[in-house]
Formats: sequence, structure tokens, C-alpha cells
Amino acid sequence: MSFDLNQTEDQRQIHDACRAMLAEHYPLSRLRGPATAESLAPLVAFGAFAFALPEAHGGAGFTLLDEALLHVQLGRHLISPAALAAPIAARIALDNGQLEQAVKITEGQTSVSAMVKTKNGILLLGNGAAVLGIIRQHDTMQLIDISQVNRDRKAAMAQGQPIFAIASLPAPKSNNVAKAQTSQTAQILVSAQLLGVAEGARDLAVEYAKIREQFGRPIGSFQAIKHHCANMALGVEKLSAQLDMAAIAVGKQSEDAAFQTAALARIAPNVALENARICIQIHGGIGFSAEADAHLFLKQAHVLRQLIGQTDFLALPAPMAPTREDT
Amino acid sequence: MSFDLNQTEDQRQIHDACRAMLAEHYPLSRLRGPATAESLAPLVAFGAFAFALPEAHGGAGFTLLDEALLHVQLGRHLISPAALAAPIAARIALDNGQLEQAVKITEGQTSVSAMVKTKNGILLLGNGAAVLGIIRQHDTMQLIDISQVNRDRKAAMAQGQPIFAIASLPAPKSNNVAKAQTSQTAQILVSAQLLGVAEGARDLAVEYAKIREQFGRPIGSFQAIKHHCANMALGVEKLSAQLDMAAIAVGKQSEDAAFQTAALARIAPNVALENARICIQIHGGIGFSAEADAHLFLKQAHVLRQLIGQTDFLALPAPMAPTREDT
Amino acid sequence: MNLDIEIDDNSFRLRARAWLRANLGVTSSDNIRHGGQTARKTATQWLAKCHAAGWSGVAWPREFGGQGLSPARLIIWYEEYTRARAPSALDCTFVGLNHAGPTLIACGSDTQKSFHLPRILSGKSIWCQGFSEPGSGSDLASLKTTGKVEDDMLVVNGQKIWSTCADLADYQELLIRTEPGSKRHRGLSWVICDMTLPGITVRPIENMAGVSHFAEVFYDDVRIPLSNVVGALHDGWNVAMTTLGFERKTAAIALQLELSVTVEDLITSAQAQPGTALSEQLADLRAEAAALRAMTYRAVLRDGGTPFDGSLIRLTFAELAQRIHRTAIDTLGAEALLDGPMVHDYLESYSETIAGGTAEIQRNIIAERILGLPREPRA
Amino acid sequence: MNLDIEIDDNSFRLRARAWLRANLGVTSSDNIRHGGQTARKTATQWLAKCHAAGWSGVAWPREFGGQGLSPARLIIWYEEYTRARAPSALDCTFVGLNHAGPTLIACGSDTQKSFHLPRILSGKSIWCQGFSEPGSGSDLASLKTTGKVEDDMLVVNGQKIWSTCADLADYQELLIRTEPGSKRHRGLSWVICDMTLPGITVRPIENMAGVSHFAEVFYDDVRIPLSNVVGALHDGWNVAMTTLGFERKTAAIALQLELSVTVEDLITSAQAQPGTALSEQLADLRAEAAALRAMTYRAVLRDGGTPFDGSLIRLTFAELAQRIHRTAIDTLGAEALLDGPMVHDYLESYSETIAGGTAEIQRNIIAERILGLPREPRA
Repeated sequence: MSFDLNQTEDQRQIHDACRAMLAEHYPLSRLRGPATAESLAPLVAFGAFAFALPEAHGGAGFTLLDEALLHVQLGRHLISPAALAAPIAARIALDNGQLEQAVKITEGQTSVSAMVKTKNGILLLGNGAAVLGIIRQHDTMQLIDISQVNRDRKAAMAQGQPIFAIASLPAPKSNNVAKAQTSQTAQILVSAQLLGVAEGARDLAVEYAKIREQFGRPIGSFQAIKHHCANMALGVEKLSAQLDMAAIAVGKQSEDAAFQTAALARIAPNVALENARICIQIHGGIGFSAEADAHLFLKQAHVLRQLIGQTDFLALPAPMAPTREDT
Repeated sequence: MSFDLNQTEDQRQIHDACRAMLAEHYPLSRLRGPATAESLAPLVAFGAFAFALPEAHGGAGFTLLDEALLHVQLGRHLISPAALAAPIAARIALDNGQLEQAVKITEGQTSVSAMVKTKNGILLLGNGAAVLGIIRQHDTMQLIDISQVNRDRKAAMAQGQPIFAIASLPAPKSNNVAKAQTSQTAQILVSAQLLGVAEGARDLAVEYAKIREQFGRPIGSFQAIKHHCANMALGVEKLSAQLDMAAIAVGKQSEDAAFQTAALARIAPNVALENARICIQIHGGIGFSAEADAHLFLKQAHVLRQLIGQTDFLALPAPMAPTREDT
Repeated sequence: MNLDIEIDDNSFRLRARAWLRANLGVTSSDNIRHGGQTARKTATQWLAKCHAAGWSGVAWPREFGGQGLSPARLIIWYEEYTRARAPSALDCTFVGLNHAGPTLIACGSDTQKSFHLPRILSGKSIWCQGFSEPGSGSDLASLKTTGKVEDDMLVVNGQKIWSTCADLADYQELLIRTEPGSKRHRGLSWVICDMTLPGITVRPIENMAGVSHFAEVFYDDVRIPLSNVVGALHDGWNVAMTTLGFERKTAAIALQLELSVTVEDLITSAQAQPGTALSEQLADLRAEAAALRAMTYRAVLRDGGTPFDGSLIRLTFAELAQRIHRTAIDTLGAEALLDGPMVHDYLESYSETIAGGTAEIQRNIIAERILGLPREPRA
Repeated sequence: MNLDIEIDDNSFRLRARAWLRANLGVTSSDNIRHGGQTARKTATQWLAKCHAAGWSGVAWPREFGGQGLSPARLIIWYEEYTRARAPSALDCTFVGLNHAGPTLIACGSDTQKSFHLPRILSGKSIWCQGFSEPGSGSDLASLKTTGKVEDDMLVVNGQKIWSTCADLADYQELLIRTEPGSKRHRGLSWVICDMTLPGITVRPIENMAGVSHFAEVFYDDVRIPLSNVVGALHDGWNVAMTTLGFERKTAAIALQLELSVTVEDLITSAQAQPGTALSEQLADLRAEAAALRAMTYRAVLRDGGTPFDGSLIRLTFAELAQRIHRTAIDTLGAEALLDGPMVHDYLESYSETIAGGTAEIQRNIIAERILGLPREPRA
């Protein structure tokens, strides 16, 4: 297994295919109008949820880095958080020896949603009909059967995304806790989607800056707009490099996996939020309207940010090298 | 007594006279070469240290706001912190009924320096021969006889300013503590000098941006430089408005004096440091050299910042109006 | 600047406070914020109440029905207004009271003044602005909507955008190109447009907070009497500029003071421990809001300055408002994903650095008009 | 990107670590930082020691006396170099090893290569750069120093500035206008200038940290043999551009990795309590330094990209270095007023966003060359 970022032809093909699938089934225009639960069928058919699982467990055997790059694409299309919940839930099932459960999840027969804690309760994001939910508790992830749990639809900040309140969860079972690698993987995939949001916002802004004219020239020829765009590019470069680093470390279970993931989780939300902010600003009046896509990136960044979780980063030992044998 | 910012002719004349005195005796060029103790004689002759003391105490009877505006001018000329120490020391003397001491200070017969605490001891700034020192301790100011205290010359960050280490101070006397208004006044005057630094840095940068050419045009015609300059102007406007507000409140002993002063002390160092930073950046290579004046503003901002003191701002009650009678 | 509060001013403050306390409660600022006919009704009823009690047009000259308050009293009124949490001044009466009215006072004919001013003051007629066009967001001088002179009429064709409350308004201050072939600032006219005229179509635009404050307005052979031109024909740019001097005495003061209240609410609700990152952030915001208040007072109270000094306050306000609302939703944790007043205000705050001149344009103005830096070469 | 460390690579790492451990201690990085002949001696002795043990020219091809390390090993070497706190790579040997040498390898004649390359590798000759001029800080193509062709000589007149270590250097990479009347990028030549030639005057410039790293150089009828031109006459711009591709494999890697060490030192010394403003700030800096390291690795290991991608790393490094050093002196309290290593590094950090292309120019490059935004209209 290699972690070569100089993509192979195979890797290029699968990512091209993913792009085409997303363009067909998940255009941003679907997010206009009332929020509905997103159909994940095209993603299931693509094998997105078992992408990096071992072939022995019904997976496609790609690396975690490959899967992360897939989620960057999903992030660009502002896919429901349910698409993050499924591959993590499948891993938690496998962590606890529930192979059958894992297969049902990756094949879309059992639906999963992501949940987050608030000060007063729990929110369920994305698919209100889900029978399973994943939630981050005390630095790890749990998979919980929520089929018997009542849920109330709420008005969401991100109008395109349904959201539900849950008063309380059933007592956790002992065999539903994620291994450390799975919890880190969750942070990798959320960060990958945040990178996708940041990239999407950058591209939308840059394209607009090239065509929109003011004072007789494209606004992208003004230094202030140029520098805004450069800042977006700087954010993307920083985040994507750290994503590579962390995805490789977690995929290989290197000793710096926790450090690299924590650094990534600290950077990712801010880059996405900042790029979305700049994207709105560059669009001017239209960027503030519901008609443009700019605000959708901002709202998705807020959603993903709540899913990422933070650790006490300063408590982790610092790596100076991927392999350390301080003899 | 009026606090009218629409300056009277008297006020205009005194500030013009101050500007002329400073231009003659304190050109920035004096700060080149080895650091020496600054002569304060021209300031004494101008009456700067008794500017806002009551006429009964040998003062000129101007308002604290007038005095603050004087210190803005001093700040532009990067005057030694000893010029801040004198008017505060005189007030502490008056606070404790020592009229004779106060007069000696304002007339330059008794020399005073400013001191700051470090983790390991005390630093004396400006005049190494001073027989009195002022220092901020636990939210108030003290005036201390340091004539018997040993001092060691140290290499300073700001090369133009002599600096000395003191191992420990004599035990404080009971009659050397400033009243609250004097401690606030100290923050007002330090902030005023920080505003002067911020203004000086802004003006230096703006003038340079008008004449320096790159790519066939003045760099000030490029939006990036324009926006840097605009940010400097925004900082100055914010700081100077708050300086007016706080100087009026402290001068009148309004009930929001502590709040306005704390807000001012929180803003002032950052505006000065940021303007100095931008000033260096706008100058490019020459801005980083010792030959240009840009770095002098930065270093003075660091010196003044150590003198300002900070309070637990959130613990202070919020004013909603200069006069509050919530009946 | 004179912040000495005279005895008389203090009694004025107490009078304002007492009236506000006795008369608030019936109105809901939430209603007003969310737009629509209900919002118009709430806003105009509140204004009528203010008017009846002598609290409308506080900065207008007395001879035109205003209160002619001194600068110091203007500040006191808005301090009390804000402290009482009275309805947002940025409702559908804002343009009439703070922009159209003052322009009519400065440049309008006697007929125009005597008809419109009382209606604005009492909340009987609502105004909207018709300046921006799709192609001229930040570049107002490039506007293209035309008014062709035919006998004693102007025949208007074109399109305006970002016209706040256009769907609720009775009149519009319309800036159009009346001299065929004229360039940039020349050849424009400032016209009173009756929004009920045939040929006008209003299409509300939903903003990213899910509310439709503003609208596009389309003009298809709209016939407006030449007598509705304010100031001289083709002199609209100068007419539009007359309010620049008045701007520092508008209800925008209330919005600026409101930020202090928002910060105090946040400090109260966050209960941050001293020394934490959050408490440091809140202390910074508190200091910045205090300084904005000081800037506002000074602008109102001090003589002189350039008309462009307003850009300093406008931009400081805009960026501080965004920081405050962002901090506010950061304190909410995952509850920020639900719709609610703080989330609404946060989303709305994105318009602050765009509407009425982007932050980039404001910085250009500060650099060129205040600091005197050279203009960019034209393309 | 391949971060798989092979068994062999790990033994390479241990070998580098062992050698550094055994051979450090005699040199002082402080000395080197402060400039002057002592610094030259320290730097060249250290390089000679590296050279003797096979650790000089780590990224140079083996055929020219370098080590020809693979990208992965290059990273390992600099990781170990940084971790061992070996002398700053940014000493007076930097230009020769990382700029002049690689340019000669790419464009030099056999005679030029065989004479100069061994001297650079062993520390025998020190090079400085002669590109910038007083009138052309960020606008390199506007340079004016001329070299007039007279028989087989170039007669050079003019002035260079910001030439680092020019007072210590034996040779200078000199970019001058050799084609009379030529404009911008055309008509320049890249010339090897012997710094002992008559007519050369070097005036060191003191920087704001009180150190004289760089100098002005004046040329008064300096006669340089035409055989010292590197590449073709009048083709100097292209010669200067050849190192752009090499830049991501230079000792700048060590400087980028060093920021992580600086942050870790700061975290250790600050002992900040969790949740405080300082600990949040340190955690941010730690994450940013980690990301810079990831950017550096990727640039070294990944094929492709544009030559301008370096601007992304260069600018990220520059601004992060400034943030880190500012935070460092903030933790010092009033001790920041005394001279000392942290204060020195803080003051030096102001050059990061200026030297080698200002932050503003880097952002222009990112916007125009990487993102494809339209260029500004020329004045």
C-alpha cells in the first residue's frame, strides 16, 4: 500500500467518476426551496461508504487518504452530514465485530444520521428517519440505536438541511464505542468536507471576480479582491496539506496520528468559515441574497464545524518526524 | 470649565507652540546613535509637566483633555518615558499633600523616571539618574524615592532609550500612593502618547506612499497600500475618540471614568503596534533598516505598552450614558 | 465636543426615558425585522405614536415639523431609545426619516416639502431608495436607468436593485440618467417616484437570513411628472450628495449605540471566567464598542471634518457588528444550527460590509478622500 | 507524496542524527546571526566540516559534488538538522549553496562550474546576491545598473541594495542591463562578479534589530570579463528564473521546520493553563506550524505544480513566523524591553514579509499566476 500523492491512473479515474456522479445527482441547485432529507442512493451505488474499508469487509480497499479526497468532493457539493455518518458508523460497527451491521450501513439498508450535543439536548442532522445515530462523547464516537427515540423538526440556520431535536438518548451499550482510529477518521472526513467547502467557496469567488465588472474592469483586477482570493488560496493550501498529512498518519496508525488530526481539526473549520465569508463579500449584494450559492457554503461550514470535535491539543506530544526512534 | 473639542483660539495657540517646541528640540533624528538620557528642559520651560494642574498648585489650569492632546504631540516625537513620569509623579505628590515636592518635579529640579515590573525584578526607563520613580502596583501607582537604589545599565530593545535593571525597591511608604484619578490619568497620558505614535506612523507611511514609485506609479495608488493606510486611519480615529471620551470622564471624575479608561487602555497599545507594523511594511526594505524612522515608532509602542497597565475590564459596570440617574 | 450635560439636558433625558418606558411594549422589533405588511403596520403605528408625542424627526428643523434637537440632545434621545430597547430604527420608516426627508428639506420645492414632509414624519408614507442598479453595485456613477423628457413628463425605463422595503413603500427616491449620452456623475436627476404608477414591477429578493428586506424594481415606460424632480433637472448627483452632511445626525446613531447593548447582553449571558480566551475576546469587543460610541458622539458633536469622515464610523461599525455577532453565535455551541434571534442577527450582519458601499470602497474613500492618496489609474 | 519511510531511510535518519550529535557544539548560531567576519569564519568552518563528512550540497546532483539526496531523504536530513538545533541554514553560505550554485549547475559553462562549485560546497567562497536596486524593490524588471560591452569586458556602473552578506562575500550573482535601451525583462545578463574588483564599494546597512546583514554595493566602472556571463548575454532574466524550480529543495526547508521547534519551545516555557487565551493562541500556532510543515513536505515530495506555488509556502511561512515571534515576546512581559535572543528574532521577523518579494507582491502572484485573475491595467 502506498501513499503517493502523485496520483495513479486508477485514483484519477475513480475521482473523475465521483465528480461526474456528484455533478449529476447533487447539483447545488437542489438546496433551493424547502429542506428535504437527501437521497444517498447515488453515493451508495458509487460505493462511497465502503470506499476505504478492507475488501474482506465488503470495502473497496482504497486508502484513508483516497477516501478523504472523495469527501473533499462531497464537501464541494454540500452533501448532507448523513454521508459522513454512514462510513463512520460502519467503522464503529466493525470496531465492535458487527460485520453484518456494517454491510447494511454501507449498502444503505440501515440509515444513519449525525448527532451533536447542545447545552440542553441533542440535535439530529440530515436524515430525520435514521434508525442509527453517531455522536461524539468525551473524545470518542458512539453508534446509537435511535429507532425508538422521538424527534422534533426544528427551523434550521441552514435552510437546505433538515434538523431535529432529541431530548435524550438511550443509555449507551458497551459494544458501540469507536476505536481511536475511527474517532480520528471521523475528524479526517469532516475536515475533508470542510476543505471541499473552502475550495468550493474559493472557486465560486474567483470565477465571479473574473466576470463581474465594476468601474469598467473585472473586479478581480482590483488588488483588494485579488488579495481576498489569494487568502482563500492560502487557506486551502494549508488545510489540504495538513489533511494529507493527517490522513496518511491515521491510515498508517503512525504515532503522530493524534497530533496531526488535532492540528487538522483546529484549522479546518476556520478556513472553511473564512473562505465562505470572503466569498459572500466578493459577491457583494448578490452574495448576501438567498439566490446566490455563497451563503450555502457558509452554512455548511457551520454545520460541519459542530461535527468535528476538539481535543486538548497542547497535551499531545509533538512529533518532529513521521518515524521517531530517538536512540 | 468646558470640554469643547471645537478648539478655542487659546487652545489652538498653545498646541501650535508645543508643536514648534517639539520640532526644534526633539527631532526624530536625535534618536540615532547611542542612547543618552533625554533632556527634558525644553518641556519644563514649556510648562508641560504642570499643564493641567490647578493654578493654585503652580499649574497652567488646562483640562486633562488638553494635557492629553499635548501628550499626543509628545508621542509623535517619541519622547522619553520620563516625560510621562513627571506629571504623574507631581500628581501623586499632590495626592499626598506634598506641594513642595510637586513643584520641584514640575519645574525639573527633582528628576523622575518610569519603572515597570518584570518577572524577576524592575526596569527603570529613560533617565538613569532619576531620584524618584513611579511604578504601577496592583492597579494603582506609587511614587518611590530611588536615590539610594543601585541600577545597572542594560542593552535595550529600543536602542535610542537607555534602560536600567533594579533588583528590588525600598519598602513602600504609606504616603506615596496615587488616588484613583491619578492612576487613571497615568493611563490617559500613556494612551495619548500611544496615539501620537500611531499618528506618527500613519503620517510617515502615507507620505512615503505618495512619493515612492514602483511599477511606474506611486505605491499609494495601489489598493493594497491604500487599504493598509485606511486601516491606520481607522485605528487612529477609534483611539483618539476614546481618548477624548476617557480624558473628559476622568477629568470630570464621572462615574464611568474607570470604564472609559479601561476601554482606552485596552485599545491603545494594539493600535500603536499595528500602525507601526504597517508603517514598516509599507516602507519595504528601507522600513526594516535602522536608517528609516519606521522602527522607532514600533519600539516606542512596545515601551509605552509596558507602562499602561490593564484592569479586569469585564468586572467594571457598563455605562450607557455619561450621566446616569436610573430613576 | 461638549459632553457636559446641563441640568436642563438631564431633565430632557428623564423625560425621554419616562415616555419610552410608558409607551413601549406594544411593538415588537422581531416583527419589524422580518419584513412584510405586518412589519409596515407595526413600524408606522409606532412612528405615529412617537409623532403624536413629539418624538418624530428628532434631528429635523422645527420649521419642517421636526424637533430640532441639539446635537447633545440627539445623543441623549438615542441613548435612551437604545437603552429602552425600542424598535430598531432600521425599519421601513428609516429611508423617509433619515434620507428622503432631509434631501427634500435641503433641495425640495415648497410644494414637495409641504406635501411629503408631514406624511413622512407621521408614518403615513413610506419611502424606499432607488439608487443601485445590477451593473453598478459600488460604482453609483455608472447607472443606466433612463428618464426621457417628453413634454412635462419623464418616461422612465430600466431597473433598480437592493431597494430596501420597495414592496412596502409609497414613494421612491429615484436617481436616473435624464440627459441622454451623459457620462458618470453628470446628467442624472433625483426624482420622486410614486410606487403605484403603471409600469412599475417590484420583485422582492430573499436574503441569506431568509428574509426579504430588499427588492428589484423594474420600470417600463413609467411616466413621472417633471414637477417631481427634486433640485434642478440633470443635477441629481449634487442633490444625492446633500445628505452626506446630514448622515451623522441620523438614526444610524441608534444602531451604533445598540452594539454596546448587544455586547453587554453577551457578557451577561456568557459568564466567562476571567483570563479565558472568551473573556479576553468579550473585553476586546466591549472596548471596541465603547470606542465606536465615542466616535459616534464626536461626529455628532464636533464641527468641521470632511463629509467622508462618515466612512470611518460606517466601516468601524460594520466590521465590529460582524465580529460581535460571530462571537455571539460561537458562544451558542451547536444551538447555532437552529434558527433564532442571535443566528438571524449573525446572518444579517454579513450585509454590513456590503450594503451602502462595500468595505473595500469605504477603505478606498478613506485612503483617497481623507488621507489624500493618489487615485488608481482608470482602465 | 510518499511518506513511507523505508528501512534504509530510517538508517539514513539515524546516521544523520548520530553525525549531527557528534559534531555539533563547536559552533554558535548566535555568532552566525550577528554577522561580521567572525560569523563568516564560524559558518565556513561548519560547512567545511559538513563537506568533509558528505553533508554539503545535500540537494545538488552527485556529478557536481553534491549528495543527490532523494526528496524524502532531503526532508529527513533537514528534520534532523532542525531537531539537533544545528546552525541556522540562513548564514553567509546560503546564497552560494541554495541559489548561485544551482544556477551555475543549470546554466554555467564547464569552466565556471569546475571553478566555482567545489569552492561553494566546501565553504571556500562565499556568495552574495546583486539583484535589488534602490528603485526596484518589488519590481525587479525595472533595474537600471548597466554593463557596457567593451571588447571582451563588461563595464559595470550603478548600485545594488539589500545584498545580504555583501561585506563578507567573494562573489556576487549580479543581474544587470547589458543591452542599452532595453525594457523590463529583456536585455539583462546574469554575471559572476568578483567582489575584490576595483571600483566596487560596499556599504553595510544596519537593520532595525541593530545588525548589518545586508549592504549597498556601488559599481564605478567595474570591469568584469565577458566570460563571467552565465548563460547567454542579454538572457539574464531566464537564467535568474531557472532557480525557481529548485527553490523548493533548498535549505529554506530547514527554516520552515524550525518554526515548529520555536513553537514547541514557546509552549514549554509558557506553561499556559488549558482554556486561557494564551493556551488557545499557542494551540493555534502549533496547528499552523504543523500545517506549514505539511505544506513543505508536499512541495518537496509531489511532482508538478507551478513554479509560483512556492509563493503559498513563502507567504505562509513569513506571516506565521511574525505571529510566533510576536506571541513569544508577548509572553516576556516587560522583559521584552531588553535586548535578547527572543527580542532579536522578533525584530528580525519584520523582514519576512518584505525581503524576497513583499507579502503584497506574493498575494498578487498567487492571485494572477495561480488563480488566473486578470492583471491590473498598467499605469
